[in-house]
Amino acid sequence: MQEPENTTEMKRVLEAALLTCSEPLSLDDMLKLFAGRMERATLRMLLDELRADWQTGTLELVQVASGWRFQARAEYAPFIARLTPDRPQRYSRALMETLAIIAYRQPVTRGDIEEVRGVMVNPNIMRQLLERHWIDVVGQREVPGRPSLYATTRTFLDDFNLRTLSELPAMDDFQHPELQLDLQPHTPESPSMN
Amino acid sequence: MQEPENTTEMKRVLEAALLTCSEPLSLDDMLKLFAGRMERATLRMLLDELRADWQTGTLELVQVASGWRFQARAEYAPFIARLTPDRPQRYSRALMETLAIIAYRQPVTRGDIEEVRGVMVNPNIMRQLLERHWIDVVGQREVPGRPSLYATTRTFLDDFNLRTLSELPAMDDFQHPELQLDLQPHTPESPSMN
Amino acid sequence: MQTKLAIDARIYGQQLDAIPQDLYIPPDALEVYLEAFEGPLDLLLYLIRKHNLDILDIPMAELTRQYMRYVEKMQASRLELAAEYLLMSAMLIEIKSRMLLPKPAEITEEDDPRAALVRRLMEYEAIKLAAQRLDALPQVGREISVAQAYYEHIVQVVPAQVSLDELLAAWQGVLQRASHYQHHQISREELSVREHMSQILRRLRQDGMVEFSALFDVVTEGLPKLVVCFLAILELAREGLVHITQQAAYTPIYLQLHGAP
Repeated sequence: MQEPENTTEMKRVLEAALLTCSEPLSLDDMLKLFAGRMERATLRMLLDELRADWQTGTLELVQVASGWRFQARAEYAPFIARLTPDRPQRYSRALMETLAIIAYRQPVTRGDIEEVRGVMVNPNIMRQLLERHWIDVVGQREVPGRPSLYATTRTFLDDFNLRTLSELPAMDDFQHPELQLDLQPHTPESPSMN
Repeated sequence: MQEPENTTEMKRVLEAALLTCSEPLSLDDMLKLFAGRMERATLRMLLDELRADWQTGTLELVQVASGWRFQARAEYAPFIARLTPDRPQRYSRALMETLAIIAYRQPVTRGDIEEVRGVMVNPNIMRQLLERHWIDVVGQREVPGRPSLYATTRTFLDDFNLRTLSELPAMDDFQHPELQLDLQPHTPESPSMN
Repeated sequence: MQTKLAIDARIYGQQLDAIPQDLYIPPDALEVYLEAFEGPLDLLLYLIRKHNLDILDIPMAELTRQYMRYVEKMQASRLELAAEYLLMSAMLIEIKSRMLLPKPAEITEEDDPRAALVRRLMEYEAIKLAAQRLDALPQVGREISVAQAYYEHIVQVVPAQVSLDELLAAWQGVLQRASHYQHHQISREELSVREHMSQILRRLRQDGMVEFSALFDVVTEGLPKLVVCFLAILELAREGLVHITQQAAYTPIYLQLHGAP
């Protein structure tokens, strides 16, 4: 190992160290790189130069409380975040039922949803559905209070792999298909179903 | 967040991700960066370009078993080592021999390792190798006791800067490949023997 | 090839570079020597290499004698380790005694009592060298420093994946609990109408007032769709969601959201 001879070489040692250390490096840390053959003033100058070198780079050299570090420019963070996705959350039954009512009965107001479900609509659920772009407001019903009318969106269709709402199975499509054992001529099902 | 529009921007996203991730990124990982809007061929081309861009840089883009990573050029290692004087020292001969047997003769059981080394396997060594994720259990040999079969991992290859096992240093398999024993009829050995 | 036996040990503050030639072991240093060897095979290899013996033609007597001297010394203090060395002693003595027996006229390689030992020694030596080469490779965390610049971790909310089945199950659950079941049975046709109702509402919200005929794309849409669209308009009107106006007979009909200016 040859000690760096000139400031160009020193700057390269500095850069390699800063790029490979997971923690910020203090000035004292960085002096250690050069085994004492480095002035603090020179070090500060080299850090300024290094920062300028990376001015248009994908990383930036920043000074934080405990020292200096390279970090990805903010614009790249969302892409990097895709590498370690958080575990997908699960939606509640209340949310799914609300979504189902909007899908099958649209356009509906919160009042409509509450009437069908028999419970108040949790505002968080509507917010989640709106943020997910599965529903949006398509108008207001002209009744006192002018409540918003909700409907499902194209994103909803895309995410559920549907081309149109009419591809949502109708109710009778899933009337216990595995229980169709009646060998008699089809009679109307239980009276309540008509 | 705007999806990158051209290959220059894509290469910058790639560079930022590779510079910030301490684990090697596989091609599949890197495709995730672009949310599916990237061809494998383009990605490979960009990686080649990126490697060329860093040709004279302080880091180099290398390919190891589980993907691609940036690492400091060897000439900077001694300087960086000064920052952490307590970095892992060399492993014991016993550990390295055990690792070598597993690497070159895999899959092997503890019994196989003991046969080669002529001594009991120290359970601490196996634990260390497993904790380091350099080896893992890949099955059981179908003999009484069903002993575990050990093999080396991708992490082992990554940590030793290798892409495949075939890049392991060549092994001198016996000085004389076809074991030519001296087949002369033996004369009684020298009297000094007794 | 001569293998170098690396010893990193200090005795009385003095660095030990190698095992002394005569193999005399100062009592206090016994443990150090024991640790320098990885076992009986390692010791045998050392003896063979030290005395420049041909591994393929081991003079068993010489080797066995040296080995036994060594094992006697270690027996005193390290019995549990000595067991493995004693086993090797027994093997060496067995080989030696078999070699003293009269030889059959034709001998093959397999008959040489030393063959198994030689194979093991060679395998061990090969592995020992491989281990040294492996250890000489640059390692991450030792010689290799991997780039790990910082980045602001953005907690990305990953939307839950929901299947159509789950949506249907939810809908079914709603209906089963609702008392007015029959009113909620939805046919495909009705869903098409409802979809068009939403589309028309969106259009009116965006454009304000729209001419009735402009809602029908007679060029690209088939008759069933036009009918569905018309049904949607009627349903919207019935539910009081749109306002339909016409200034005079045969003038254009306009739709707007109810209550729109």
